[in-house]
Amino acid sequence: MPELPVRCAGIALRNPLLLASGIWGESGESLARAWTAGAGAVITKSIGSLPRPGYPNPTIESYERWGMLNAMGLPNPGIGEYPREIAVALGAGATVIGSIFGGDAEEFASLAVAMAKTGVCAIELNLSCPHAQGYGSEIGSDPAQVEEVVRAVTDAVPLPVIAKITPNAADPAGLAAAAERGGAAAVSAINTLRALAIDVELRRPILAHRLGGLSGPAIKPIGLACVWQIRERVRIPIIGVGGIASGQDVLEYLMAGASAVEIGTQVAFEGIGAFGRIGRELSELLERLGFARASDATGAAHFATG
Amino acid sequence: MPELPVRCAGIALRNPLLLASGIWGESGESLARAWTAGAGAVITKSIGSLPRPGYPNPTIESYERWGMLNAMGLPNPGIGEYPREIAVALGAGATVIGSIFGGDAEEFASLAVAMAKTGVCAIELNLSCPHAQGYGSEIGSDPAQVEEVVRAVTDAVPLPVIAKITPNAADPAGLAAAAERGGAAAVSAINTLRALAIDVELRRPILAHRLGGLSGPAIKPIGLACVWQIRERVRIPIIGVGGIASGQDVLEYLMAGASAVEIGTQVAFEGIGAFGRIGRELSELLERLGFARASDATGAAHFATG
Amino acid sequence: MVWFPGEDELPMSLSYTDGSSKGITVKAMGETSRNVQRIETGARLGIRGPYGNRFDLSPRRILIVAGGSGAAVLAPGAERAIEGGAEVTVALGATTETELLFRERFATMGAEVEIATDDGSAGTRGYVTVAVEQLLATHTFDAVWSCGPEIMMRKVALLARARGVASYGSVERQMKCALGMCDACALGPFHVCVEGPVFPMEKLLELPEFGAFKRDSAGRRVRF
Amino acid sequence: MVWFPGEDELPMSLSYTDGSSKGITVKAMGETSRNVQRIETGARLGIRGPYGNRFDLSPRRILIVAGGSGAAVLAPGAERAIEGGAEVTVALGATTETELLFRERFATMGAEVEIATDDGSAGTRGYVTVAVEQLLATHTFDAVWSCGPEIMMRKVALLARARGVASYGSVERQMKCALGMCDACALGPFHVCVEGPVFPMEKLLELPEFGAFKRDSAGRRVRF
Ligand SMILES: Cc1cc2nc3c(=O)[nH]c(=O)nc-3n(C[C@H](O)[C@H](O)[C@H](O)COP(=O)(O)OP(=O)(O)OC[C@H]3O[C@@H](n4cnc5c(N)ncnc54)[C@H](O)[C@@H]3O)c2cc1C
Ligand SMILES: Cc1cc2nc3c(=O)[nH]c(=O)nc-3n(C[C@H](O)[C@H](O)[C@H](O)COP(=O)(O)OP(=O)(O)OC[C@H]3O[C@@H](n4cnc5c(N)ncnc54)[C@H](O)[C@@H]3O)c2cc1C
Ligand SMILES: Cc1cc2nc3c(=O)[nH]c(=O)nc-3n(C[C@H](O)[C@H](O)[C@H](O)COP(=O)(O)O)c2cc1C
Ligand SMILES: Cc1cc2nc3c(=O)[nH]c(=O)nc-3n(C[C@H](O)[C@H](O)[C@H](O)COP(=O)(O)O)c2cc1C
Ligand code: FES
Ligand code: FES
Repeated sequence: MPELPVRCAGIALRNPLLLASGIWGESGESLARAWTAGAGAVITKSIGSLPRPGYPNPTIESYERWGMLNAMGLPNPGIGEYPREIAVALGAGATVIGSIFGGDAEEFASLAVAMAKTGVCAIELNLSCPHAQGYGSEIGSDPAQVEEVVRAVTDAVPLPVIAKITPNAADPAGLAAAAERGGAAAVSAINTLRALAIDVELRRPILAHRLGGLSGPAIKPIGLACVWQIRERVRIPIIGVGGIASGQDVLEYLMAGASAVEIGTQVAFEGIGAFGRIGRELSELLERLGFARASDATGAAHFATG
Repeated sequence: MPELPVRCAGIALRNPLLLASGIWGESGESLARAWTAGAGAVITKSIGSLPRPGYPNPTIESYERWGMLNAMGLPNPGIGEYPREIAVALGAGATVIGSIFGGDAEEFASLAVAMAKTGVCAIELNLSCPHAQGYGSEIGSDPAQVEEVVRAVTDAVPLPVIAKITPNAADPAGLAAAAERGGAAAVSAINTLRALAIDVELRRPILAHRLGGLSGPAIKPIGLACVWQIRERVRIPIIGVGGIASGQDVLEYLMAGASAVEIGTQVAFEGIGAFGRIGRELSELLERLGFARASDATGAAHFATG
Repeated sequence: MVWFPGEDELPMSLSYTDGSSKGITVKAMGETSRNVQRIETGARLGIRGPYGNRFDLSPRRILIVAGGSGAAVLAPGAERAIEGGAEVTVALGATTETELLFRERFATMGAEVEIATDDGSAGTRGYVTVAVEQLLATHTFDAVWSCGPEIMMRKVALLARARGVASYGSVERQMKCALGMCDACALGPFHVCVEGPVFPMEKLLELPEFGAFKRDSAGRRVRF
Repeated sequence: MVWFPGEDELPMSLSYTDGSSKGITVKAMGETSRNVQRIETGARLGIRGPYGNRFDLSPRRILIVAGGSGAAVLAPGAERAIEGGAEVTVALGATTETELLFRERFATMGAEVEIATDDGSAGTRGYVTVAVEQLLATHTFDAVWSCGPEIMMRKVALLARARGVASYGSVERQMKCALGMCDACALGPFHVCVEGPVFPMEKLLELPEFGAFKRDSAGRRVRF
C-alpha cells in the first residue's frame, strides 16, 4: 500500500487529511472523535481573544451536495477558556493545530503565544474569513498586512505558522508570497468565497448576517487554481482546502501542488466517516496510478505540463 | 400577467433575460436564433481589434449540472469582420449589445467607436475575463484602470456603456463604483471565477490553458453577493450574471439589486429553450408573489432587511 | 429549524401533524421566543429539516415523562405510538398548574395521565420523578421516554435503569447549522442535531457533562 | 471529443466498436492529427462524449456515399444498419486508390461497394457523384447517407432530391465546447456539436453557407 504519512510545515502527519477549522472544532470531544475517525490532524475552530457568540441564526444555507453557505461569525469561547478543549483532544492522542483570528498583528501575536502554551503542534492564522468585519479577509487581502501579521506571529512563537489564504482577492498567490516573506512555514488555501442567498418568498437574505462564505464541491475548481498559482510563486508547503469530497479530489490538490489537505463541508454531508472513506480512496488511487507515497504526487501536474 | 419589459442603462428590454457574452455570440445566425427563442437582448461574443483563434482545446470541462470550467481564450473574428454578424442579428429584429475587450483605454475606445457603427444599442466592456493575459481581469481588478477605461469609452461613443465586473477581486463593489465614476450607464456582474481542473490519470491540468473560469450554478451565491454589495455602493443599474438556471434564480438576482440578468451556461445544459422556460417561471413567480412588474422586485431584499 | 424572519432561527419540534397542516408550540424562553408569541396570522416562516432522529415507536407499553415544554416534543410521538397500538402512560410535570402543557391532549389521545406540580396546584405535589417512581413500581413498561430539564431526565433514567427498563430521552442544545458541522450542539462526542435529539439514556449517563453543563453560543461551558 | 494530452482535443467519430473495445481513425490533416500518427501503444487519451446525434437506422435500403475520410464516420453506421437487416450500397470515393478508406471493411460487412477515384487508379474515374447518379437510377433506396467534402454532399443531396429519396449528411465544423455553447461549430442557426453532426440534407441545402464557407478558430468565415 502507498505510504500516506506526510511531513508538512515541519509537522509529521499520519496522513494528509486534516479536519478544517470551524468544523467540529468548538469542543475537545469533537476534535478527539475526528482524530479517532482517522483525520491526519485536527485544526481547532478559529479562536479569538474574547468569547464571541457569533451571528444569530440562520447561519447556514445548504445546496444539496454541491455547496454550503455559512456565516457563523466566528463563535468561540475565547482563548481564556479554550485550552481545556485542546487538552481533551491532546488527551485522546490527537495532533492538534490551533487556529486563531485577530484584528491586527499584535492581537494575532498574543493569541499565538497563548495558543502555543496549550500543546498544539502548529498555528494556523485565519486571515481569510469572508464575513467577519475587521477580521479575516479584510486583513488577509492586503499583502503588506499579511506579511506583518505572519512576521509578528513567527517572531512571537517557536511553532510552525500556517497562513490561511483568502480566495477573495485579485491575486491570492501574491498573498501567499507575502506570508512566505513573513516567515510562514506553510500556507493553506482556500477559505470560503463571499456569497449570498436570498429567499424570494420572504424577500430577504437567508443568513442573518446577509453575506456568508461558500464552501463545498462548488469551490474545488477555485481552490485548485489558487493552489496551482501559489505553487508557482512560493517554496513553502501548501495545504489545499475547498470542496474535497473524495480521494480523487485529494489527489487533484496534491498534483496541483499541495502537501496535505483540509476537509470541512463533506463532514456535514457524510459525517465523520468521510475521513476513513476518503483515506481509503486516496490509497487505492495512489496505488493504481503507481505512486509509492502520497508525497510523490505533490506538484505532479506541474511537471507534466508543457 | 406581470409586466416583464424593463428599462436598464437607458435601453428598453422586452424582458430582463439577456444572452450572456461568449455564449452563441460568434455568429449572427446564432444571435438571431437566441433572440427568436425569447432573449430580452443578445450580447455579442467579446470582440477585439484583431482576429484571435483562442486557446487550443481542451477549452471546456463540465461538472454535471452545477458548473462549467472554460478557457476559450477570447476567440473572435476581430472588429473588422464582425459587423456582418451583427447585421444578421439586427436583420432578425434583435436588440444587440456589443461586447468588446482591449489591452488599454485607447484600444477599448477605438473598438467602441467601431462597434457603435454596427447598430448595437449599448456596449458591454469585458473587464473581467479571468484567463486572458493582458486583458480582462488584469485591467478589471484595478479600480483606477476600470475608471480610466470606462471614461475613455463613454467619451468616445454616445451609446450607454455597461462595465462587466470581475469577482476575482477583494472588493468587486469598489470596481463598480469606479465604473460609475467613469460614466458607466450600468454594470454587469459577474464574469467567471478563476479556476482549474486536473486529470489525475493524465497528471495534468485538463484545459490547454491550464487556468480557466468557473461558471454555472456553483457561482450563483458569489454573483448574488457581488450584486448585493454593488447595490449598496452605486446608483446605476446592475445586470446580474452567474449561475442562473431558473425563474427563481432570476428573482433572487433582481431582489439582490439587479434590473436585468444574463444567462450563459444554462444554455449548454438545456439548449436555447432555457430562455422561454425561465421567462415563464419568472412570470409565474412574480405573479404568485404579487409583483405587478419585474422591475418592482429590483432591490426588494434590501428594503426588507433590518 | 424554524426561521422567524428578522428574528432568529430556532430548533423546534413539530408538535402537531395531521396530513395537511403542521403545528409548532413555542414557549417564551428568551427574546426571540417571546417576540414569536406576537407573530400574526398569515405571517410566513422558513423551515429547514426535519433533521435528526425520533423516538422508536416499537415498544408496546411506554411511560412518557414530560417536564415543562418537553411535552411539546413528546405529544406527537405519544399520538403516533397510540395509533400504532401502544399503551401509553404520561407523567406530566411543571412548576405550577398553568404551565402544564397538553394535559387535555394527552388524555384525549387515550393515554393514562399522571400530573405533578412543584407547588401542588394540580396532581401530586413535588417533582414529576416522584410520580415516575410510583408508576415504575406499579406498572410494567417496555420503554421510558423523557424530555425536560436534564436533571429530571437523569433521574428518570436512573429510576428506569433500576427497574431494568430501557429509557430514551430527547435533549436540547444550542443549534446553529443542524447539519453536524458547526459543533454548536456538541454533547460529549455527539452532535444533538444529527445523532439526536433522542438518545438511549445509557449513552448520556456515561457523559460527565450530561445534566451538568451545556454550551452557550460562544461554545463556553455553562452549568445548568 | 478525443484529447491527445499535450496536443489538442479533436472531434472524432468512433469508427470501431465491438462491445469491449472502441477505435478511432485519424487522418493526418494538420499539426495535431499528424502528431497523433506517432502516438505509441499504451498511451492514454482523454475522452468526452459521445455528443450529438447519429444516422437513423430505420431505412431498409440505404445508399452510403463516402468521400475521403468520411468513410471513418460512415463505416460503423453501415455495420449497424446491416446487422439490423438493411441492404446497404456504398459509393466510396477518393482522389486516388491509396486514399480509399475501409474498402475491404465495407465489402466484408456485406455491402455492395462502388468505387470512384479522381485519377481512375481504382473503380470509375471521376467524382464519386457520377457513381451515385448511376446507382440512384438503377436501384431503389429509402435513404441516402453522405459524409465527405461539403461540395460533394451538396451534389449528392441534390441528386437524391431529384429522385425523391430522403438524404442525410454528417458535416464537419470546428469544435471546441461540444456542448452547444461556444458557437465554434455554428452552421447557419445550428450547432453541429449538439444538433448534428447528422442533418437532413433538406435543412442544409437551405443554408447559403453550406458548401460555401465554414468558420475558422477565430469565427471568421473561410471559403471552402
Ligand atoms: C431538538 C429541539 C427541539 C425543540 N423543540 C421545541 C419546541 O417544540 N418548542 C419550544 O418552545 N422549544 C423547543 N426547543 C427549545 C427552543 O429551541 C429554545 O427554547 C429556544 O431556542 C429558546 O430561544 P430564545 O432565543 O427565545 O431564548 P434564548 O435567548 O436563547 O434563551 C432564554 C433563556 O432560556 C434558556 N434556554 C434557552 N434555550 C435553552 C435550552 N435549550 N435548554 C435550557 N435552557 C435554555 C437560556 O439559558 C436563557 O436563560 C427545542 C430545542 C431542541 C434542541
Ligand atoms: C463530428 C466530427 C467527427 C469527426 N470524426 C473524425 C474521424 O473519425 N477521423 C478523422 O480523422 N477526423 C474526424 N473529424 C475531423 C477532424 O476532427 C479534423 O480533421 C481534425 O480536427 C483536424 O485537426 P488538425 O489539428 O490535425 O488539423 P488543422 O490544423 O485544424 O487543419 C489542417 C487542414 O485541414 C483542414 N481541415 C481541418 N479540419 C477540417 C474540416 N473539419 N473540414 C475541412 N477541412 C478541414 C484545414 O482547413 C487545414 O487545411 C471529425 C470531425 C467532426 C466535426
Ligand atoms: C461552518 C463553517 C465554519 C467555518 N469556520 C472557520 C473558522 O473558524 N476558521 C477558518 O479558518 N475557516 C473556517 N471555515 C472554512 C473552512 O475551514 C474551509 O476553509 C472551507 O469550508 C472550505 O473547505 P470545504 O469546502 O472542505 O468546507 C468554516 C467553514 C464552514 C463551512
Ligand atoms: C464558454 C464561455 C465563454 C465566455 N466568453 C465570454 C466573453 O467572451 N466575454 C465575456 O464578457 N464573458 C464571457 N463569458 C462569461 C459569461 O458571459 C458569464 O459572465 C459567465 O459564464 C457567468 O454566467 P453563467 O453562469 O450564466 O454562465 C463566457 C462564459 C463561458 C462559459
Ligand atoms: S447544530 Fe451545528 S453541529 Fe449540531
Ligand atoms: S463546439 Fe461549441 S457550440 Fe458546438
